[in-house]
Amino acid sequence: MSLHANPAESALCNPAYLSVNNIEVIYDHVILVLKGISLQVPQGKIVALLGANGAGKSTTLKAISTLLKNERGDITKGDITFQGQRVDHLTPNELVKRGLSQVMEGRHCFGHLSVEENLLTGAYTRNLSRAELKEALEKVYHYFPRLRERRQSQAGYTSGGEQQMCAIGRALMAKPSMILLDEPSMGIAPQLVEEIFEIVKSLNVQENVSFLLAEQNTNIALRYADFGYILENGRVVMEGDAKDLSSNEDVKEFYLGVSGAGRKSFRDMKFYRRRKRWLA
Amino acid sequence: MFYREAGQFKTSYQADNQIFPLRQDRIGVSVLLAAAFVVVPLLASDYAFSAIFIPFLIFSLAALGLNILTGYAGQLSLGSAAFMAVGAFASYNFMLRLPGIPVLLAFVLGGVSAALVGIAFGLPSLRIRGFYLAAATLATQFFVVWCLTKIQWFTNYSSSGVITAQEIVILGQAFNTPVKKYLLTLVVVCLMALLAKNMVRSNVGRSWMAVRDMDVAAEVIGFRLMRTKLLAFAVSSFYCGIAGALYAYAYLGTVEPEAYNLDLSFKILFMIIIGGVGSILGSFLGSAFIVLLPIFLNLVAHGLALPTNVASNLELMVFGALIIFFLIVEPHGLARLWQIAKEKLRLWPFPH
Amino acid sequence: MTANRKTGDVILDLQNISLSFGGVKALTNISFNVREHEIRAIIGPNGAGKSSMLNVINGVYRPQQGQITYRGQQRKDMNTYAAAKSGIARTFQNIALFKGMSVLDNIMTGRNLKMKSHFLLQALYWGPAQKEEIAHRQKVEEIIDFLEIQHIRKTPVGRLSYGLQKRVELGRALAAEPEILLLDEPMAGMNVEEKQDMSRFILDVNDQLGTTIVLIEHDMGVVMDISDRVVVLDYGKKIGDGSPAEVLANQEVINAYLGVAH
Amino acid sequence: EDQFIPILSYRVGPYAAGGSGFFGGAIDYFNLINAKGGLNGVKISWEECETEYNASRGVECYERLKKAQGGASLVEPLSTGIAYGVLDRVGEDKIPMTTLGYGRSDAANGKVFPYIFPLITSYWNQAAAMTKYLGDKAGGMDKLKGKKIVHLYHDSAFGKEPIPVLEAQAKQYGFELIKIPVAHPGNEQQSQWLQIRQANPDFVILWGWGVMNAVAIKTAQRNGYSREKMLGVWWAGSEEDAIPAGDAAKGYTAMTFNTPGNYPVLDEIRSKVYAAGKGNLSDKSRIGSVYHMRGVTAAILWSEAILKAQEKFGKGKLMTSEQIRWGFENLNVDEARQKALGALGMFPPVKTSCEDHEGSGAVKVQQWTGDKWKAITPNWVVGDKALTRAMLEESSNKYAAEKKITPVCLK
Amino acid sequence: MNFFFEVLIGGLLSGVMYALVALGFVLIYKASGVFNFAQGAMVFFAALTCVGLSEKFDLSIWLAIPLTMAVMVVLGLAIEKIVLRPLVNQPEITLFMATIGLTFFIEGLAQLLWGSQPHKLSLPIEDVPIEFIMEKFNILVSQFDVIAALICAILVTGLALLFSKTKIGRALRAVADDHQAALAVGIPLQQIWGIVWTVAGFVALVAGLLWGARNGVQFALTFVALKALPVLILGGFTSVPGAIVGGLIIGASEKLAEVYIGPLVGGGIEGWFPYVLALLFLLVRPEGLFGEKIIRRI
Ligand SMILES: Nc1ncnc2c1ncn2[C@@H]1O[C@H](COP(=O)(O)OP(=O)(O)OP(=O)(O)O)[C@@H](O)[C@H]1O
Ligand SMILES: Nc1ncnc2c1ncn2[C@@H]1O[C@H](COP(=O)(O)OP(=O)(O)OP(=O)(O)O)[C@@H](O)[C@H]1O
Ligand SMILES: [Mg+2]
Ligand SMILES: [Mg+2]
Repeated sequence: MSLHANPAESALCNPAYLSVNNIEVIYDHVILVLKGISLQVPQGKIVALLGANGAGKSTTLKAISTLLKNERGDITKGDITFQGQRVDHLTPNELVKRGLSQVMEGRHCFGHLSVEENLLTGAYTRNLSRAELKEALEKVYHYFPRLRERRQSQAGYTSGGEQQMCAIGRALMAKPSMILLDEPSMGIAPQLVEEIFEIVKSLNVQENVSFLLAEQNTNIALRYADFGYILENGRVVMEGDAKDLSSNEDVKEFYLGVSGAGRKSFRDMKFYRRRKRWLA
Repeated sequence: MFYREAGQFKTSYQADNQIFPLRQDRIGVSVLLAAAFVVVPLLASDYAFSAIFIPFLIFSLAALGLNILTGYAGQLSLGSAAFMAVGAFASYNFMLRLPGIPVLLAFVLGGVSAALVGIAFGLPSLRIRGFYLAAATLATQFFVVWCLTKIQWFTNYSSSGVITAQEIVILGQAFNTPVKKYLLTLVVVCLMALLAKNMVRSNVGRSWMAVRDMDVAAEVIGFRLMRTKLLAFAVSSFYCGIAGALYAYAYLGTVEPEAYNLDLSFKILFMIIIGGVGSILGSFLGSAFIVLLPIFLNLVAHGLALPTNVASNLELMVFGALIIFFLIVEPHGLARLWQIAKEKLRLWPFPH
Repeated sequence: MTANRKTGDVILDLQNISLSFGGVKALTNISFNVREHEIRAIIGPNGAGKSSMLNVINGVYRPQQGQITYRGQQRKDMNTYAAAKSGIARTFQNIALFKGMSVLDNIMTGRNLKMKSHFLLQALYWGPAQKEEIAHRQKVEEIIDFLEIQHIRKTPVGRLSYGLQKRVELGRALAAEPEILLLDEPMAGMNVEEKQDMSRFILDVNDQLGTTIVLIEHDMGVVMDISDRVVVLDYGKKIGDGSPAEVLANQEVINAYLGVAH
Repeated sequence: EDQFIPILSYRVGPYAAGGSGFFGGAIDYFNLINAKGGLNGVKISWEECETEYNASRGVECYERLKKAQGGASLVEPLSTGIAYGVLDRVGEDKIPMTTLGYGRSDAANGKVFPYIFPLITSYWNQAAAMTKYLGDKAGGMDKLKGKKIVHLYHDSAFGKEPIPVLEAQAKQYGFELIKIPVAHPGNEQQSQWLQIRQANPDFVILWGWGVMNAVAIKTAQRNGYSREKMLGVWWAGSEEDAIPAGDAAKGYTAMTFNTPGNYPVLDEIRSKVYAAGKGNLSDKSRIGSVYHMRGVTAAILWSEAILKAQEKFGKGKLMTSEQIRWGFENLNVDEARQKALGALGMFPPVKTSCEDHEGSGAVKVQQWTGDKWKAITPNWVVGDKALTRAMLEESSNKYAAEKKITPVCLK
Repeated sequence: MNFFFEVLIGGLLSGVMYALVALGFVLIYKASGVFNFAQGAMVFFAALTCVGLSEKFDLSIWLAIPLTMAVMVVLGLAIEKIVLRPLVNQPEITLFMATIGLTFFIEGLAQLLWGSQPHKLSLPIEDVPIEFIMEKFNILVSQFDVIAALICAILVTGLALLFSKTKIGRALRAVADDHQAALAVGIPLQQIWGIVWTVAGFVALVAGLLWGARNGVQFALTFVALKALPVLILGGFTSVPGAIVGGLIIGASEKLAEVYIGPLVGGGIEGWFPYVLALLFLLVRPEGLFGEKIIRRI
């Protein structure tokens, strides 16, 4: 189902910066997880990837950043291009050098390194002088003041949200031109969630950074995104402009939690919901 | 298409909890057991029994023991040979000092002695983890062998420090031919494998795996770390102890404490890693691999008619390279490879 | 409020709890209580000490100061095993499942305290041991059905997506049929639809089994809708405690946590 | 139709140097025999199997080869562990096993161990020979009184084996025996040598193995202990033990049951085997090295046993392993026979019987000159054989009782 | 009393030799979380190659050493490419096992190339007592050991600086914590591992030369790894200074125990004593003296 034309086409002025073409992913040689996914991220746009638990969002992101190999996953079909070049054979390090960074799901901070050291590793690919490094650090601390307070603590001992901030901050240190964000809002306090998305927006607007974000907080994701894809069971079941998506009835009901009558209280859901599945 | 579960519905949890829920597996295992108990004794040569099948079974048992500790309970140990030694020397002394004791009882007592030693050396595992523990278990290895050489009582003051296993007599039957020894070993190993399987599919097994995967969480859920870990050490050492006794009684006959050296510990560790950590089947596959591969390589090297010292070194290199190769192909061991093969068969002829 | 659910007496009472790690003060002189059968939410900004609070309640952390009264019993700190034994179960913020085990086995571990047969019997898998195993399996299957994870029953949890793992973890805690259920961000990484299910589910457990629930959650919608009382932490200090509406109106809470009004 | 001899060799691992020398020597001699037309026309065939000095691999090799090519004539694993592993089996399979200079000392009693032949010297006789030599060196056995002798040994059954003999002799001759064990593998011996330095003994018996020997020599040097006063067991008396110690080894003495030097048989091996490109050692300069010569010696004794058997059971025929066992039990390689073989004085004369499967017990003492070994006792040294005989009887009878064997000579 | 000091000093200096080997382990563990069982084999390989080159081609040892280093670089890079790269993100035990496979391979290769004969290795450092100490205090201190200790000190300082002060050091530690995340931030795992294994090869060469000069260059050099393990766990797997402190403690206490306790129990306790000592110590500090605390949090 397509609410709109392909986003890359819909924004002709923006050629696809990142493009995933009909990829199929198999874990462990037998478990087929992605069954032909195609998506585009135009330069300077924010694209949201939505879908239920286990739909394949994280897998898609890992396929792009080529981290999949190390989890015994293989791309068996299709290809991925970034800045017009095939990238599926590159190492993650080369991708970061080209400007594509990923924030992994589940934080993955370096537990034994301090928060600040964690951030510094983020700048590994950039050869920065001491002053530049400091400046970059300052910027992250500006975004996340909490991190400044905890800079000397070993990351392994910080709270869940602090680790999440640390992971995001670390990716920002690489000064990427494109960021893959896997559930950035997870475990983050509400006002900070807004802030994180503000950061995303401002990086997007001011520094022309493109984003592909997998997010469960559909509400806010669609508020900030330009385009959206909805995944289910390893397939794209719906795609289109964020605005169009958020006004779609199904999306509204199943992803935004608003049905015709507006937002319902969680307590008032008297029955388990009939799940809408686009795919049988 | 041959390997399908389609049409095999489980109508009770009991049926679903079976060791081999699939009919094909059940048939396969029955065939295998029939072969092991009937066909092999009829057909195999003495060489096959005493150089391949018996050591294979004994090593499988030891690997099973180590797998319980390392694979299921997550405590990496480099001291399995020491527990085997305890089992062997204890059985020997029970036989020697309690005349008339049934040999199987002596084995069990040997196993129990090993279990007690296991508990003693397992105590540090409450605090020490991972490779620290692994390196620390070397203390067991060296200490036990040292004791057995130092304290001559254990070897009945034999001048050369070796013990000679007494004859195995069960119910008036002397187990003195390779076939008989093989059958005895086979029965013991099958029984113990069954017990092991039962343990790992019930609460004990789950407690071990829980401790392995995340001990803090296991504690929060209500498993008692100390009990769980020590039980794992005890059961594992018991298995190793029995294997050690069989190693002396059904395999070598005359052994010195040195026979249970670090190399043997490592060998058993290889078995479980190659075979599959945390898999009963893996213990058997790994043991087969480690027992058979060198023989196979030796034969191949012979076929190539290389100069012998070149051949010997090449064998070693190929052995090492193959270990690495298998790890790369499947880090979870041969057992997982087998499982994946089965899953593929299930889908066959469709690729996914 | 649902008819058959009555908030009872205080079941768990924490007095002047202080906890610090080196220089970091995670909790400073906090007192609060939980009543039987209620849903008690803990909210607060990141690093406020919410998870530490739960860790104190079930004995993972030992507070330097303070007193815990659980069901009339006073003590300085809890012990994890004792806590589990006396009916406290929980889920964790950073998933703490047993990665190598299947979903079914993971949930079965939740019932370990209810399994009584001796390990030798288990080794024989015979008689009472087998019966027990199957009886518990039945219970666990109910939970699995409930969580809609039948299709992954035999999958090792390490292979599941984040959200599915969260569900399994809840299943494991539920399997213990606890008196108090501590939930640390159970709905992180779920979409609205899934959150609705989860809320319904928590309410049901609370309703039908009378389980007391302590819940940490960042989704204010959920917190406001389903909790009876809310405690707000900030920088290890308590800055608010009361009904959702009261807390929502508290200016300090708005400043520290909510930011833009909700 | 060849006389088959399995070779359970080890050419990798820590003891590879010894293994390749020994088995290389044996194979060289086989080739020599075959080049010269065999044993009364019967050629020798052999097959090698790598044991890695590991008991269970050794057992596998034994089992694999015992029935190969018409059946094994004899075995020799050159490894204590493997020897134990096949000890019971050779009895059942009726295949004679030689353990040249190692293994159970009490196996020399052929009534209890009919299939085991610890030829030339057992550990006990060697230990007795050591004290004899040290006594001679001190100027007579009575001069040993009040002397201090350190027994520095590999802390294993192997190293402890001579202790009963040494202790008995210490009592008898009144010297003080200080026992200092070295934990396997013995690559660090500072503490032992500090103890030795403090005790300042008159002699140090080095009952070592593998790397332990070179380290002992080196550490002796750094602690200023004279290498001349060190006397090694034959496992500590090869080039492989002295060379790695470098200059420190100069003057070091050790036991051997081969007199170092060149012999016609070695020349023959050079000219008939190596010249034909059939030599087993990749490095020709190792011909005549301690291990190589020991391998040649072993092969000579094996073929002598086969010849002896042929004498009784039919010249030029293929011998069964039981017949060869008889040959081993009735060996008589005296000097005349050695001379005929081109090996006069290369090893002590060997004469076996049912009661004495060892057949000699004589050894020599050699000294490292810096690049080679040189014999320093002109005659073969024999220790107190009465003592060792008594111990041997006692120990083997205990074994027989334990195993419920009635000691009896096989025919 | 003199004797006590002699034993103590001898022990401390032996400990330095152990530390030298332990250092190679620490290096690789700290940088990749791999417990490199092949370190002993690498020591053997390096020493044998060096001696083999110099004997076969009649080179001076000073020429053979850089040549050997080149070989070690090739070896290190090959290990990274063939063994480690495909095993990124695998459980520790798998990587550990792979290094055991590597051990067999390297041992076979070394003996295939250079034969199984032991060799002597003479470094221009004499292994004799330092005279003036001998005269003045009647305590025996080997000149060789002192120089070895110096070399070890230099290595330790260098490596400690590398880890704590440089960007690479930080990256190494990051890799040890989490392979996937390290890749995600753009740390080039391949290069890093190549570097680390090369440096470990260098450390192995140094250890091989010093140990080879003491023991002769022979297969038994692989056993020095067994001496290094207790040092490693006592000092902490992840600490460079820990290796040296652990070495000193193990060396000294092992010698003192052998001399003073050994005779009471029949001696030969050096085989297990260090392990038991380390074990007892671990009961107090489960991550060794200076090891990084194992983070166990939920
Ligand atoms: N390493 C793996 N091996 C096997 N299967 C896997 C593996 N990782 C993920 N899967 C499976 O792939 C599917 C997609 O997982 P993925 O993590 O991409 O989902 P997701 O959309 O990110 O879900 P969530 O919202 O819960 O994070 C799931 O069904 C999961 O079970
Ligand atoms: N084991 C520990 N060692 C050191 N510091 C700790 C430890 N546990 C928690 N802390 C610190 O205590 C503070 C409170 O942490 P806690 O995990 O309780 O926060 P939280 O309220 O759960 O935050 P979040 O919403 O981000 O999960 C944090 O600053 C954290 O860094
Ligand atoms: Mg995901
Ligand atoms: Mg938290």
